[in-house]
Amino acid sequence: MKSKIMTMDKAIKEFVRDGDVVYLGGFIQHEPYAAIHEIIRQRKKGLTVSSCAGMIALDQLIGAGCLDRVITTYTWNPLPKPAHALRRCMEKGIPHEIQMEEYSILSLTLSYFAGALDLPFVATKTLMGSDLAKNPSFLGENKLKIIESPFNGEKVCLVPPLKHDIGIMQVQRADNFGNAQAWGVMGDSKYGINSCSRVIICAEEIVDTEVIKRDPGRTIIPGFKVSAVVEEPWGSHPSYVTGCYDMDWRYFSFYDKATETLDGFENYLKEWVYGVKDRSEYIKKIGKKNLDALKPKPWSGNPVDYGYCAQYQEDYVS
Amino acid sequence: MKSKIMTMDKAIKEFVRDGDVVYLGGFIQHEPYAAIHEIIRQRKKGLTVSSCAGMIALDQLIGAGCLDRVITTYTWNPLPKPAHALRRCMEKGIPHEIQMEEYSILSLTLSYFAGALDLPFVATKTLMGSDLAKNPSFLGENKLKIIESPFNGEKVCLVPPLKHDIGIMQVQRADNFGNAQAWGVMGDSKYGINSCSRVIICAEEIVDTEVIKRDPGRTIIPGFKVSAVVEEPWGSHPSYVTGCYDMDWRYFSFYDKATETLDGFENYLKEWVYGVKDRSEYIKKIGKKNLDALKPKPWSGNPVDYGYCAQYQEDYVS
Amino acid sequence: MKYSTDYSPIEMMIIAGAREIENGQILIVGTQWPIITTLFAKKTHAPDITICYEGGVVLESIPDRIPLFTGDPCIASNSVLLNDSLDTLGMILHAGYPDIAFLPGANVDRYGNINTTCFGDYSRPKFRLGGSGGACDFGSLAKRVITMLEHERQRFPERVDFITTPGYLDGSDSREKAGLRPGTGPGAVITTLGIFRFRKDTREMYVDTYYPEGSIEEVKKGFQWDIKVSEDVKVADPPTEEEIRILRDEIDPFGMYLKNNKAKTISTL
Amino acid sequence: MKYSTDYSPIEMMIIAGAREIENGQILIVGTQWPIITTLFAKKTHAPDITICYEGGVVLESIPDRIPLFTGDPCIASNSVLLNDSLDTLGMILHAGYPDIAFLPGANVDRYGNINTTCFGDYSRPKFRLGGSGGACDFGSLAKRVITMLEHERQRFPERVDFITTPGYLDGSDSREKAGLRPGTGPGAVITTLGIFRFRKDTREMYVDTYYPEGSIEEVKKGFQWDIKVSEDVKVADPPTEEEIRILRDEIDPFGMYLKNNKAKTISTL
Repeated sequence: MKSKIMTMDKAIKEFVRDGDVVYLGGFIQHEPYAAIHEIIRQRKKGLTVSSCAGMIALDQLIGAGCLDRVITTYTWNPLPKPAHALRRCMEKGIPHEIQMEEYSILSLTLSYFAGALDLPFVATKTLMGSDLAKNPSFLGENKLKIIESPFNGEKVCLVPPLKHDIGIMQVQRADNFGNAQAWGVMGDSKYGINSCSRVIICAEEIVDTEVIKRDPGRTIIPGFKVSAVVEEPWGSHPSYVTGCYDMDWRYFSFYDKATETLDGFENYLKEWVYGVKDRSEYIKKIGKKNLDALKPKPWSGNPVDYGYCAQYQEDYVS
Repeated sequence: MKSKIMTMDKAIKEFVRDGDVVYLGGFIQHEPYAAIHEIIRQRKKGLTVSSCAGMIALDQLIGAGCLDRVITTYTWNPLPKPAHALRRCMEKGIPHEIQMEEYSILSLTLSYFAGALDLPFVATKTLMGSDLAKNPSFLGENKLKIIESPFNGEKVCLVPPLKHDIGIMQVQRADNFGNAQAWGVMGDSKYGINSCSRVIICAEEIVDTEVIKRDPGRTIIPGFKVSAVVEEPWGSHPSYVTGCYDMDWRYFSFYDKATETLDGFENYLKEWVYGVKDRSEYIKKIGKKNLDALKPKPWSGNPVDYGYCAQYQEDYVS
Repeated sequence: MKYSTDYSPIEMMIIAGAREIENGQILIVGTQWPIITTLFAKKTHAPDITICYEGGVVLESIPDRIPLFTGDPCIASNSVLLNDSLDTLGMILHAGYPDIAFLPGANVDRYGNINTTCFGDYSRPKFRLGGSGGACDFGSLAKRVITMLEHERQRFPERVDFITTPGYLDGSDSREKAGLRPGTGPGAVITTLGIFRFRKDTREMYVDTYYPEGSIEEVKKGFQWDIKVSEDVKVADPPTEEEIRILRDEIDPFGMYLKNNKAKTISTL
Repeated sequence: MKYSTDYSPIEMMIIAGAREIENGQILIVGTQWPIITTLFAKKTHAPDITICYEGGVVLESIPDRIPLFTGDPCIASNSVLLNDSLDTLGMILHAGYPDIAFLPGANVDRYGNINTTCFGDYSRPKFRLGGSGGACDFGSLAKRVITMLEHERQRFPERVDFITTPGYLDGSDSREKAGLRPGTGPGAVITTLGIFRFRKDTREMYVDTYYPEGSIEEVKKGFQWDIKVSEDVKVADPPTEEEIRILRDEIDPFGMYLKNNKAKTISTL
């Protein structure tokens, strides 16, 4: 099998197209900030971005003008503070008007689940009664349906399968072929990333397939669904990757202050996105001392065993 | 918190009641044979047993007369040979007539999934057109519904949430409180075991909660849903538990021949179920040499890391 | 047991919230005040509660660093189950297990509806907030929702601008008519001024309890409508000295919640 | 390359099945003959195929012991993804990824419907078989279903007693009318006598290919209805000596499939 390893630059160029419906994986951890910055650098346009529960990824993509449409459940600077570029956009249409389709975490995760399995829809008891249900945006009639259950007549909410042209996610480790393993708080990520026609896996570490095969229960997406694998340590900074690095609270605090004004936001992009060539330059800019402070104390357990007998019992064979 | 550890005898006496709807966990591996034999020894009656894809568990429960109703996708001696007690029952009503509700693995797993989440139903494109869809048994009109999708008008099949009074499953390890970890081929088990009001976890090994917390991604059901924990090594024999013991093909072969006639089946129960007090006597009867032959060669991987920084970065705090 | 004479309204709110919890209960817990409140309860009178978070976390012990939000890295290595949102919002919350759902809120109205989406018009808001996250799921599905927020009058409009999280909607049986399950919905709103519950018939919020430092008049001024007061309105016991010590020194030693105010919720413009 | 002159009908069937596979394809694979067929293909001309099993298994390599069924313990330590049925039957099969679904079958009829449930009346069968397992899902959802079974006349009734696994039902567009997706359904039936495919219009099975040892007459006698024969009916190439050597010595060294017949499927009474 051919290796799918490539640079971030090439992966974004080849697989993210203007106008795509893009899924951003990660539930706080695993958000692909390195890929997001490359999307901004390549000035992608007209994207619809779907992200269940992230930090400032949507804020940056909105502020940079890459998006026309968003599907999400919230966008927030985790301090918690409002996300400034989102506010400017929603309150004042800066840099341009966007449409936002909002769900709750459970209903959106069920929609990704339906998308990943290509189920016609899933029925739930959440969401009804809220103004989220009453205010569809660009999905219109297809955001959800409230019907009477054919089983018992009760009102139920049907959520549709959400599918995506391209999905991007940071993981702890992957092999050359895209078999990707991730752990920690997983949120919606497994279903979201499996609902995409093309997938870019950004990995903290590229491992031999043998490592994958020694613990195949960790794999969240099989390699055959993956288009590109990018080795990108620290790719989720300033968010975190369990066991690799902690959340950089100071960076979020800095981002909050830096992007409060439109000028400030533009300057942030100039310095931290347009001003660096790639993730390794960004990381150099963060500096070793700051990175060292984010390294976790180890917390690991007993490996589990997948063994079996290599031969059949003799008198069964004979 | 109070420990839920008890003997199999006590767990079955206390938590499995005549007439219960019982879920049997395990997808070939993890089938709770020790618990099944105790159910037979305690001569439970009138059970409805739901089991997605097992080996001879249903065959034994049917032959022993514990069941009135079954929900399943197949019952087969894995050689593959027909299951003799099942055949006698379905073809000749021995020991008494039972009703069997049959699904496919995907549709039944989706029903367990809906049961575990208590979703009103899940829509799928499988099952339509088959005679499984056209021949409901005791679930009648509630086995499934074929409707036109409110989203696009296409025909879709709705499967209902299946829930159970009691679920029983063998796992690799659990703590005193029922936090249970399992790995390997999982099939329907995670959804099935989470769709039960009461749960008995049978564990190859009881571990300290610290072991669970060192790899919490392995947990398939949280302890608060569990009623009883039974330490029962070899509890899935003659089937297997990944990393603990391999499948005992010779025993299945023996069972196939031994139970071909009704007399043979009764003698099998007398010798291997009624004739032993508990699992440890059964295991003694299998014998050390035979058990040793089932011990797997080890196959384990790198432990994964869940670490984080114990303190906040200083200037974020200040 | 000695009552404290040196505590803040925030500390009183946290302790009042914790008192709603019985040992052994299953809780699903939102971000900010609910986190510190439930961990405090676990540290004191309710050590056997189970704490669930929306991203797929089941905690049975207290992390050695207090989480600032429910996706905080420190919860990963202290949980007994760690997987995805269908494990907690699905197989726990939608399945009906939690005894209480704890939520923060920007605005709460007369029928316990919560707004964390926007102030003003949804399509062109005056102030855009974060959105639902899992809050709408908590409010739609949980048997007993407890909302915790700082008590400022602008947070308590008669009707929220946007129902992010359904409470009793328009009161009476409007919640059930919308399709939400009977036996679910708001149980209490706990603020820095008091504890507010809901009438069984009209489902309207009323003053159940106020704090020893306050008065009924002060409490009533905290609402934009004429809130009713229970005939047997109660005055809460103050926190004990020991409770305040545990809260400050053991639960929040870095002062993330109580001193540095990293958890303060957005109210209005 | 030398053709073998010493091979069994079962070996010919396996090799004919393997020839349907192109390198790089995604396969979802049922128990018995499909297992050895797909592993043989992976060992020979199609090393980059991905093999998926119903219990939650994705294999990219050949286990060092041949699985006897898709839940065999030996697959756990050779897979690249190992989880549950929603991972494979759901996120792979229902999602439409497999190029081919390989199934065994007890009975197959004129329109490719498969019976693995019972002979005779469903409510009181003459012979009760195992049931669907995942077979109904394969048949309902896969783009191209290939069924493999030993060719005995009693296995090929004009109409099966019970449709466990839908083929083209009553032919023409009856499959789509039942709600199954367009572009899915039986692609071929491969037996110990030949390869049978389906007409695009009537969806009826016809004789596409027979094996060098056989004849059209013999093949036609293997069906309980008057099966049509393609105008350009083909004769398969025999296996090569190298293919037979690999199949026997490398794929099935313990003889589980080829000698001990542990995989033989039930046909009838």
